[in-house]
Order: sequence, then structure tokens, then C-alpha cells
Amino acid sequence: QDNTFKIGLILPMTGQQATTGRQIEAAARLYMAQNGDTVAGKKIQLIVKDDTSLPDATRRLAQELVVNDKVNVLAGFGITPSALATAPIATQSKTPMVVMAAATSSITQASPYVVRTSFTLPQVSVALADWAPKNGIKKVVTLVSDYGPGIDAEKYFKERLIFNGGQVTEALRVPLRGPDFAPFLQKVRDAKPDALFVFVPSGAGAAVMKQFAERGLDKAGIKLIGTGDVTDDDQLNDMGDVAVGVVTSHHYSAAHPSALNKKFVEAFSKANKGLRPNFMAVGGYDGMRVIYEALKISKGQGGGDALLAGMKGQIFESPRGKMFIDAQTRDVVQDIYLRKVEKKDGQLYNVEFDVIKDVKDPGKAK
Amino acid sequence: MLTILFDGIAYGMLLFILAVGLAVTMGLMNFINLAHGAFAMAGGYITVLLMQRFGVPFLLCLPLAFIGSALLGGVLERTLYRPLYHKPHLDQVLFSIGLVFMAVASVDYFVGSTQQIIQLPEWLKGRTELGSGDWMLGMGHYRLFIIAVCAALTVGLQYVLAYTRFGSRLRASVDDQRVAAGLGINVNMVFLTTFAVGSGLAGLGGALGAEVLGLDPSFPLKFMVYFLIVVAVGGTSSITGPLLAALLLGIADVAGKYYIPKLGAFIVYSLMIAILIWRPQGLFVRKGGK
Amino acid sequence: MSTDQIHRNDADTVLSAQGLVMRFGGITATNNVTLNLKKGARHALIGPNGAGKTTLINLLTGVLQPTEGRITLEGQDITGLAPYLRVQRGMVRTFQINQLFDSLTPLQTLALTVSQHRGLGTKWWQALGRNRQVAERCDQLLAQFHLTEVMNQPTRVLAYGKRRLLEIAIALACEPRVLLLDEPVAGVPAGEREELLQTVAALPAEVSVLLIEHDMDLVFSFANFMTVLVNGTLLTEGTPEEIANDPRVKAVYLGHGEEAHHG
Amino acid sequence: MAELLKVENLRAGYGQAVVLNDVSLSLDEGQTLALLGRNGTGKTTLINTLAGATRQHGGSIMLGGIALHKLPSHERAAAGIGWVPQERNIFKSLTVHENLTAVARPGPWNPDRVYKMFARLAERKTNLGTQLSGGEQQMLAVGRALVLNPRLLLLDEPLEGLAPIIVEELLRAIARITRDEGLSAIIVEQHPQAILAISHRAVVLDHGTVVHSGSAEALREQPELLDRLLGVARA
Amino acid sequence: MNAPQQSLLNDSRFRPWEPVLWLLAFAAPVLVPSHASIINEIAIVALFAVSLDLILGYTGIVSLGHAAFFGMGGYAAALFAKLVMPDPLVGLAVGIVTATLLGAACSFTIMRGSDLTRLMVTLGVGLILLELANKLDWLTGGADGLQGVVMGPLLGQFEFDLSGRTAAWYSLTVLLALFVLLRRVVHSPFGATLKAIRDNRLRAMAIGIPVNRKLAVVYTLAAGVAGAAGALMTQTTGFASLDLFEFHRSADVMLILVIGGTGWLYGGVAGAIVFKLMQDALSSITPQYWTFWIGLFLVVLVLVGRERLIRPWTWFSRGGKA
Ligand SMILES: Nc1ncnc2c1ncn2[C@@H]1O[C@H](COP(=O)(O)OP(=O)(O)OP(=O)(O)O)[C@@H](O)[C@H]1O
Ligand SMILES: Nc1ncnc2c1ncn2[C@@H]1O[C@H](COP(=O)(O)OP(=O)(O)OP(=O)(O)O)[C@@H](O)[C@H]1O
Ligand SMILES: [Mg+2]
Ligand SMILES: [Mg+2]
Repeated sequence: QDNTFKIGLILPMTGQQATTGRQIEAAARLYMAQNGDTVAGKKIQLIVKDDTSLPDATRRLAQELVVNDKVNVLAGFGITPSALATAPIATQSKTPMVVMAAATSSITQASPYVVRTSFTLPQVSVALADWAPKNGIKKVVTLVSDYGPGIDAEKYFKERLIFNGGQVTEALRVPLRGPDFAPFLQKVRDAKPDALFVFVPSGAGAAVMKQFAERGLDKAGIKLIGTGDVTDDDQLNDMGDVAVGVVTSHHYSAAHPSALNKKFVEAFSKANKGLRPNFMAVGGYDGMRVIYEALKISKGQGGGDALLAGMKGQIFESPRGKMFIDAQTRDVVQDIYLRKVEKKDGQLYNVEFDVIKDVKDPGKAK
Repeated sequence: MLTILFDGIAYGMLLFILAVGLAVTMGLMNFINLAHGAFAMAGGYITVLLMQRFGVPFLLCLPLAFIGSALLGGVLERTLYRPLYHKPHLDQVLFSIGLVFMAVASVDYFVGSTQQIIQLPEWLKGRTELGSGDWMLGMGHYRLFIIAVCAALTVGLQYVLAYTRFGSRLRASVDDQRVAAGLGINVNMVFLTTFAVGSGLAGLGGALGAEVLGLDPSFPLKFMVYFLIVVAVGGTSSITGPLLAALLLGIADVAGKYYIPKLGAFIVYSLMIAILIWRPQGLFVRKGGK
Repeated sequence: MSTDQIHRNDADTVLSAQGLVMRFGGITATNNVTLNLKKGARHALIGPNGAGKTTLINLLTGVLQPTEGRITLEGQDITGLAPYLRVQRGMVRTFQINQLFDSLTPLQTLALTVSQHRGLGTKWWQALGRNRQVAERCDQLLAQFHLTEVMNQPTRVLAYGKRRLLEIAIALACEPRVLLLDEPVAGVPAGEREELLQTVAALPAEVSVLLIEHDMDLVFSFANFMTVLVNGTLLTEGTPEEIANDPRVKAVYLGHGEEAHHG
Repeated sequence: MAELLKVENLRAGYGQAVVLNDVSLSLDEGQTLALLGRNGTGKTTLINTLAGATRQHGGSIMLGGIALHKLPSHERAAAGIGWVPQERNIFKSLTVHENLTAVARPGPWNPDRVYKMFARLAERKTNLGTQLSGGEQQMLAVGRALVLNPRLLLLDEPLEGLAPIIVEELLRAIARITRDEGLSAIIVEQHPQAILAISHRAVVLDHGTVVHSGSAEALREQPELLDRLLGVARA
Repeated sequence: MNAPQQSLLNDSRFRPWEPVLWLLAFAAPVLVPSHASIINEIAIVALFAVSLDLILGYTGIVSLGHAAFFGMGGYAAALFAKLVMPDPLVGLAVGIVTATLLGAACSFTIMRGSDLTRLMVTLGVGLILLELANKLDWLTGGADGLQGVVMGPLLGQFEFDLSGRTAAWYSLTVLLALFVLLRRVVHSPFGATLKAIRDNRLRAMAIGIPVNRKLAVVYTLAAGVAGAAGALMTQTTGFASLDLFEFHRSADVMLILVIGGTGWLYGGVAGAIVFKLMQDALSSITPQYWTFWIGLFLVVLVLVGRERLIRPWTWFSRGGKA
């Protein structure tokens, strides 16, 4: 009993966010397979729970994991409200909570026990807003899904773009449940901007892209740019040629040219019937790394505060590139890449062509 | 302007094909089949898998999607649905939701939970533009294709239901199964055929709609509400009702998003509530029907 | 309901319809019908099938709104009044086609009706049947309509005849002052028919009854005044003898071999 | 005359409940049988069982050599059953005309002939089932059974709710049809006298069993017996 | 007392198993302390389902928007705790009152039309509220959810602890209190008029029942109870998010109620217990595919029938179809 170290992994495994859960779980298991399940004399045990993306379920599961299973770390968290709902539990029980997916800026502020290994939308949006004006894109229309992360993306992109001398002529918000992008894209076409900036949760990207082409926006000279969620590696290959040439900014691409990443991608797809890891997977993978290392640093003590201390300030090379956990904000600081979709050996990849180093979450700067 | 109208019509037509089977099972057969979307999903996946794995051309996939879903519907009707016709509506709801859950999990298990993407043939990818300025009409070829297919189906259906003996036998069977059978109508056969065709249409709709609406295992749950709106607003006593309702919904949805994007979903729901409070039996009921 | 208002009208007319018209699309089901129901009357309304008798009752009770015309009950205009308020003013009907509460038992049905009628319908803190008078009245009604042995079976499974009896029992449970009966004995076997109508006839003298019925034996033994409707129009009115001997009524309604019934 | 219907030891009911016990009867071609009995004795159940709308527990029904009890309900119409259910059960979302055409089978009876018999229906041809008056529904139910062109008509209280003049007409029509076209009929009625006058045979049911069976004429001439069988004395 | 009165009163009498059930429920947080938080959730969902039963089972109104009231009560209680004062009981009252008011305002939408119409109208109301809560993000926190809800101790004494036991007892008590109240209501003459309306509106009117008014009253009452459930939810979780209003919440509660059986009040309770326990067990066995097994359960439940499912020995004897 005393010799196990339990990680409660709460993820959406069913419903519309199910792919997030799958990727993260697979990555976490991969990390365990690669690094053994004994750390500092403790046997690591992973308990996976499905919260169906319902915040109250996430919270109850977390509560049960903490009280009944006595987990040492909570991890996972697919969507922002789930993470926010659980934060008080982390505080109350002094259990570190590793956020592997949810990307709204404010999550790390909800509890001093939150550590994030994914990314924040301000991080990636800002990078794109830096790049765009330098590349002849001045007039932009934004199109985001109408919820926390989308609004974050819109806000930070717009602020930075204006700061850089560009302008956002129209800010469109698509309902999360809005199945048809056609009218929004028609509006974009009629507005004739230089580029369209898009953030939609992973999964909806393909539809945007196809309708973008079908509506002839590309022929009208409008460029499509967006956060990496749009050209999610998970699906990129099925999107077909319409995706080629799309420029996005993100912290991870399966095509990241490093040895570590190559190994990661290969091992991941071998273990999962050829599935390509996406940015969710890397969040889970690195999250496990952060937990493992913290356990080592704390010399096998499972105590919450000791673990937390071990997590803060970790610097390491991840498949995504270099990253570190800011000791102050407990948020991830990482390189953000600009990528373009290209065809390599018959497969589509986000090929990185530029990088902005050590981007902190701009949401914390205020 | 015209483009928006055109898109709205295409979207509406698609909704109609997806929902018309439900209008028939719910309105004519008086069976609440919330699993309707699962048949649509089946059609969608049949198409995707045939195209991706076996390289079957898109046009050939459409009839196959119809037949596949119709067969599936027929088999399920015989085995599972039939005993439920005379059960209370709530039991039917429970049962069909159960089926949806099973369908969702099974598809997830066998195919995976990612969005499926269909590669259309080249000739459907283009776009034709007429006129200019405010009156410019841009027609995506695929949407044009959807409109054509759906319009043809609508006319056919309307003919069968309103002018053939099959239509009146179906309605008679629904009104009173026991007496209809006693008067020589083979109720089981009538229901089986109807159900299969309804499911087949959903499958066809799923195949056609995968491109526009996206396709993943949660499809049947995501669009259930839309189907229900079409049927509720359109009323269930005819085919034209749901058709007009679907068109209205499609156009309102598209135009709403275009002109007042901020209000998003408000438009659709407010419109629906307003209509239903104004005409509680649905917009387009047969005169004097009860 | 002030008394002088009643006096201003024809003193003993309880329910009166003036110039009622009801159109369904192209069909005129009720065509300018004027009808007065006197206090304590035993009034029969007859006419061929589809003459508009049921429609007239629907108009009087508020199920349908007349296209034209006016209805007064005890001197007050009730043309636009909601159906349930008319019931609360003492006008109660039965339906030609049974309208019952299928999942309730006859006992529950009657208990509920009696409670509602005695103003207990909004009581939510005491159980149905806690009230002694209500229970007693139910007992009485059940016995009177031969429903005692089936009182605890769901209405749904009762034989047609029993359902028919319950239909009428419900109306009487409302203690009507004006009772409108639409073919009350349809489906009731010969033996119980007379008994049933005797129950109705035995209502207090001040209760007015309007009866629709095609069984002429019963009608003639029950009614003291008759109205004949044909194609939505009032053909004639009069005492039973006058009607029985009216050649026009014979031609369109009674036929010749009225004896076929007597045998 | 040839025997058309032979029912032997019939047991039937609803769900687990058995309402009819060992009912046997027979009927010749072109003859009319009056089925009498008090309320709730199983008359409707017997009619419905012949039409295949109840649960049959045992016994056999032969109609002109066809084993009716082995056929599903909907094939019995083809075998020659024409059913007028007690509660009329007009198809409410069909028009009058569709009510007839939906079930019609080829033969001497067609919708037009029904319209001739019930002129009222012709005027209401395009009305929906629910928009008919009670009597009109009754006429339609009879017409609907006739266009099936049956060999055996099952009439469950067909006169209920009809104006006297129509009753007369209908009784005459039934007598004529059975005589001229060789049709047989089973009629359930609350007015025994009216119906015995045009019937050949009479059967009285009580508590789901046959308590009297014989010629209609004989029963007509013994009103006391009839009253006793029907329990009228109770009143 | 005559026979009719006897048998009428019999319907409303407490059965011997009822107190046993409730005693067990209240003992549960001690008997299985590790499951206190799921007991809490079951109690809340049961209350929600019972409130739906009031309108679905007793008046036959199909509502797919019941989450509107759940969410309203929930947000009201949460906002009250955050902005005004943290006392749970006062917050609960505020939640109930707010939801009741909303119910009264919405009650006119359910008077006309068919089942389907009402289903869609209620659904629409729920979704509009959802959008509203989303748009009013300065107040509700929008899509991120409302944070910073801190509840004070219950009755000034009992803290909401991490094990969730206080929460469980709190919810169970509220459930019991409201359940007893509703039980009285449905067995009263008022309750009987509701059933009458459900069975046959035309006739209900014809015996002098003001149908629309009764519907409005019962709808409002049900809304209040749903509001209580919502308030319990946000109070015991200290968090409110948009999904309180979501369609699937209305749909789930309907499933739960129908599993347990409508028109019985205990149906909601039974359904909540069965569904939640099963979901919890299945999803910890197979987090990815548990929906399949739940679906299978529903299908079997309907095909075999509720009564027969709990009496397996009847499975192979012939069913009683007519
Ligand atoms: N909703 C409606 N729409 C159209 N026509 C209707 C409607 N309701 C009734 N009618 C017609 O109005 C006429 C009068 O019907 P009503 O039911 O009042 O007749 P009735 O005198 O009661 O006849 P019966 O003795 O057969 O019951 C009928 O011809 C009927 O077809
Ligand atoms: N659907 C049903 N389910 C269960 N029992 C039924 C059903 N229908 C009828 N019964 C029962 O069967 C018995 C016979 O009913 P049936 O309707 O055959 O009588 P009937 O002789 O036609 O009476 P009536 O003169 O009232 O029409 C009755 O006791 C009745 O309660
Ligand atoms: Mg009538
Ligand atoms: Mg009968």
C-alpha cells in the first residue's frame, strides 16, 4: 500500500472530447512503458477516470480519488471548466494537479497546486500575431469558437496584432455547436481581409478548411492562419490538399525535427495502431515526466507540497522542444513554432519554419 | 444575399433528408425513434469506409449508404423495434437512446473517435458564380448537388405518401393497428417497409451530410436536437411540413449567423419557440387535423 | 348571478342559445339555431345523423366557439366563457364517445370529480378520500351505476357497457343544474337503459336535462318537449305527440316502421 | 345450404385473462346469426377473436374450409372476414374516401356502391375520420367492411347511434345482401327484437359461454325466455 | 369508514419498506464512507428526477428543458453564496425561489400543443438560458464557469468536508423533506386532478377542472424543486458551470426517471440509484466504452420490461401479450 504512488488521471474519454482523452491516456501509458513503473522505490499506479467533460463529474471523481484512493497527484483535465471546478479540491487536499490539456490562461491561478504541461492559447495566438504583419498580413478577420479558450485566442491575437500595426476588421464567434461554418466564411469572403485567423477546438478544423476552399476564399486571395488546433496532427492527414499551405502557430508538431521527437512519434504510433500523436499527447507525455521527476526530486515522498516543489522550475527537453515550468506561475514556458502544412512522402505534416523562443503565457503579464 | 439564401436552402434540404425518416416514424408510425441519427451515422460511415478502404467512387457510395442503412433499419425493426410499437412513448425513448449509446460506443470501438473526412470527386468541388455585387450568387457544386438530390427525393416521397394506397394504408395502420390488421392490412409489412425506407433516407442524408456537418461517433447525439426541431416545427402530418420547416431552419440559421453572428444559437431557438407558441401543432398541419 | 337578472329574462329559461352558427370550412354544421331550455325541462334533441346535435352541445359547453350567436346561462352571457367555468356554474355534459380517465379506477375518477366539485380540487395537503362526505357520495354513485364490483379496476380494461355507465356517473357526480346528455345509453344493454334514464329522470325537479338519443322508445318515454334538427337547421319544436305525428319528422328521421323497435 | 363457419371449443381473451370458454357455433352460407347477451359477457370478444384481434388460447375456427385460427389477423380479411368493430375505430387521419380505398378488395362492393347506400357519406367524402358525426362514423365502419367483399360480415352493434330511418334502411340492406349475394353475417345488438326479425339463428352468451343456441324465429316467439336469458327481469 | 374510503386511503398510506429505505439512505454515508460523494450526487439527481416526475408522470408533459430550472437554482444559489452570504440554507431558499419564479414565467409555454411541441419548447427555453448564462460572462463566468463559491458551514456548525459526508446528509435531508411534501401533493385531490388532466384533458375540463391553471401551478412547483436540486449541486460542489443548463442534463434526468418508472415518485429515486451506480461502476471498468453497456442495459430493460427484469425467473415463461 505504502509503496505505491497513485496518479488519478481524469479525462474526457467519451463524448465529443473523447480524442483528447485517448491521446493523453495513450501518451501517459507510453511514458510509463518507456520509463518503467517504479520511481524512487515507489510503484506508479495510473487510475483513469472518464468525466464525460462534465465539470461536476470531474470534481466528484477528483474528490473520490483523493479521499478513497488517496492519489498523490491529480492529472488530465480536458476542458477548462473541469480544471477550474477541481482546483478547490487540489487546494483543500494539497494535492498537485497537473493540467495536461485545458488551455485557458487563468487555470493556473485557480489554485497554488496547479501545474500545466499543455499550453495556453494566448501563448500561441500572440506568436502568430507577431509573425503575420511581418509577412504582409495587415487586415485580419478572426473566427473563434465561442467559449473560454476561443475568447482568449481572439483577445490576445487582436491586442498583439494591433500593437504590431495590423488591424482586426471583424471578430466572429462561432457557437460551439454550430455545425455549419458556411455563413461565417461567406461573411469573411465579403469582408475581403488579407487573412483569416481561426481557432476552433480540434476536430472542427477540417470542416473550416474545406469550406474555406469550397467557398473560394483561397482564390479570392485570403490566407488562412490559425492556432495549431486547426491543423491537429490527429487528423491532418485526412484533410487532404485543402490544408496544404496553411500557416499555424503552436508548441508541438509531430514533424518537429528532433531525435527525441522522432523516437516519441514512432513509439507512440507503434503502440496505438499507427495513430499519430498530437499536441494533447505531448501534454500528457510531458505531464508524466514532470510527475516522475518531481517524485525523484522529493526522494520518493508522496507529499503534496514536496511534489509541488519538485515540479516547479523543471527544465527539460520534451518532444516539442525545450520547455520549463515557471516556478512562479507554475505555467509552461516553451518555444512556439510557426508551421506550414506540407506534403512529405505522401503524408501531410505541420512543418516548422520559424520559432519564437521561450514564450511565457501573456495572460499572466498583466 | 443570394448566396446566403442558396446556402440556407442547401443546409435546409440536407436537414430535411436527415429528418424526414424521423418525421415518418414519429409522425406516421407514432414511434419515438431517437436512434434515427444512428442510421444517418451508419450511412455516413458506410460511405467513408467504402471510399477510404476500398476506393469506391462517391456516387456509388450514396445508393450503397441508402441500402446499407435500410437493411440495418429493416433488421432492427424486425428484431427489436417491433415489440415496442405498442409500448409507451417513454419506453421507446429509453430504448432508442440505449441504441444510440451502443451505436456511439461501437463506432468508437471499431473506427475510432476522430472526425472522418470525405474526399469529394473533383467535379463536385468547384463553385459557380453568377452576377455580381449584392446579387451575386455563388453556388458550391456540392451544395447544388445536395439540393438536386433532395428535391428529387422529396417529390418522390410526397407522391408515395399522398397519392398511393401505400400511404393511406400506412396511416391507417398507425391510427389503429389492431383494426387495420383486422381489415386486411399487413401492418407488419407496411411498418417494416416504412421503417427501412426511413432509415435508408437517414443513411443517405448521413452520407451526403458527412462533408458539410462532419462525421464522428457523437453524430447521432449532436444532431438529434436539430432533427427534433424539424419534426416539431413542421408538424408530423405531412411531408411538406418538415420540408418547409427544414428550409426555414436552414435559412434562418445561415442568415442569422451571417447577419447577426453575435446572437448565434439564439435565433434558431427563439424562432422555434415563437413558432410553436403561435402554432402549437407545428407550422404546416393539414387543415382540421386533430 | 343576481335574481333580478334572471327575472328580466323569460323567467324559467335556464339555458338559451340565440342564433348560433358554426362553420367548419365549407360545412355549416349549425345554422342559426335558437334553443331555450326551461327550468326542470326534460328536453330531447333529435335529428338525423350529422344534423349537428353533438356540435350544438359542443357549442353550449364551450368545446367549440360559435362563429356567430350568443349563449346565456341563467341570464348571464357565457358565450366566451372557458369550459370549466361553465361546469362550475352547473352545466355538465356527457360525451357521445366515452371520455374517461383510463389509468384511474372508477372509484378514483368519481372521488376526484366529487372533490373537485365540492371545491376541494386545490387541497394538496390531505389525501383524496380523507373527506367523509366525498367517500359517501362515491359509494352512493358506484352502487347506483352498478360499478361497485369493478371500482378498483383501471377504467381501461372495463367492458364497454361499464365504461358507458361511468361516463354518466361522472356527469352526475358534478351535481348539475343543467345536464346535457349526448346519446347516453348507446352501448348500454336493453335492460339497463330504462333504469339509467330513470336515474336521470329522478333528478331533482329543478334540474334541466337536454337529451340526444336515437332510441325513440326512450326518447318518447322520457321527454316532455322536443326539438328536431336537420342539416344544422332547426326543423320544428313541440311536445312528443306533435313531433311523433309530424310528417316532416317522419320523412327525414323517424321513418315509417318505427315499430321495428317495438317488435 | 353449405356450412360456412364452424367454431369449436373456442377459448380466447386478453393477455392471461380468458374471457371466452369453450364457445362452439356454426353458420350456413347466406344466413344471419344474432349474437345476444348481457353487458360484458364476451360478445365483442367473440367477434374480435374471429377477426383475429384477441389472444386465442384454444379451439378452432373454420371458414369455408380455411383454418382461420391459424391465420394472422390481416390474412383473415382475404379469407373472407369483414369486421365492424364496436367502437367504430375509423382511421382518423384518413379521409372518408381513403378509409374505404385503403382496405378495398376487388368484388361487387366498391366505394361508389357504399356511397349509394349511405348518401351522407358521399357528401363527406373528403372529411377526415375525426370530423364525422357519431352516426356517420358508424355508416363508414359498415361501408368499410363491405368494400372488403367478405363472405362473413361481423357487425358489432352496427345500429348504435343511427337515426331510426337509417336503422330501418340498414336492416333492410343487411337482409337483402344476405339473401341476394349469399353473404353471411353475425350481428351483435342491444335491440334483440329488431335483429331477430332479420336473423336466421340466434346465440346467447353469458360469462363467456353459450347458454342458448337455436333458430331466431323460435326465440322471437318466446319473449319471456329471451328476457330471462338477457337478464332483463333484473331491471 | 366505508369500503371506497378505505381503498382510496390505502393508496396514500406509507408502505413498510419506505421508512426502511430512507433509514438505509441516511445510514449510507456511515456504512460506506468512501462513497459519500456519490451518495450526495445520487440524492441530488434523485431530487431532480422526482421533480420531473411531477410534470411528466403526473401531468404527462414531456420536458426536455428541465435543466433550465436546475441551472437557474444552481446559479442563483452559487451567486448568492459568492456575492451576498455563504449560508447554505438561505442560499437554498434563494435557489428555490428563483427557479420557482422562472417556472411561473415559463409555465405559459406548455399549455398548448402536442407532446412534441412542449418537448421542443421546453428544450428551447433551456438552451436559451444556456446561451444567456454564456453571454452574461461578467456575472456567471461564462464558459469557464463560476468560481470562488465558498460555502459556509451548515447551520453554522457542520463544515462541508472533503469526504463529502456533510454534503451527502444535507442533500438527503432536503430530498426527504421535499419528497414527503410532493408525496402528499400527488395523493391529494389536487394530485388527482393532475392525473385526470394527463389522462384526458377534454374530460378534465368537462368536470370543471381549470386545466391551464393546474398545469401552471404544477409546472411552477416542479421548477422550484428542480431549482432546489440545482442549488444543492452548486452548493456541494462549490462551482457552477454552463453545463448545468445543458440539453444532456435534461435528457439524462429523463432517462433516469424513465428507468425507474414514471408516475410513482420513487421512480426518480430508483432510477438515480441504478443509473448513477451503474455509470460509476462501468466507467471505472471501461472508461472508454461504458456507454455501450449502459445502452445495452436500457435496451434490455425496455425489451424485457421493468417488472420482469427484477424477476429473472419469469424470463423464460411466455409473456402476456394480447
Ligand atoms: N371538425 C369538423 N370539421 C368538419 N366537419 C365537421 C367537424 N365536426 C363535425 N363536422 C360535421 O358537422 C356535421 C354535424 O356533426 P354532429 O357531430 O354535430 O352530428 P350529430 O347530429 O351529433 O350526428 P350523430 O347523430 O350522427 O351523432 C357532420 O356532418 C360532421 O361531418
Ligand atoms: N382489452 C381488455 N383487456 C382485458 N379485459 C378486457 C378487455 N376488453 C374486455 N375485457 C373484459 O372481457 C369481458 C368481456 O368483454 P366484451 O367487451 O367482450 O363484452 P361484451 O359482451 O361485448 O359487452 P358490451 O355489451 O358491453 O359491449 C369483460 O369482462 C371485460 O372486462
Ligand atoms: Mg352526435
Ligand atoms: Mg361489446
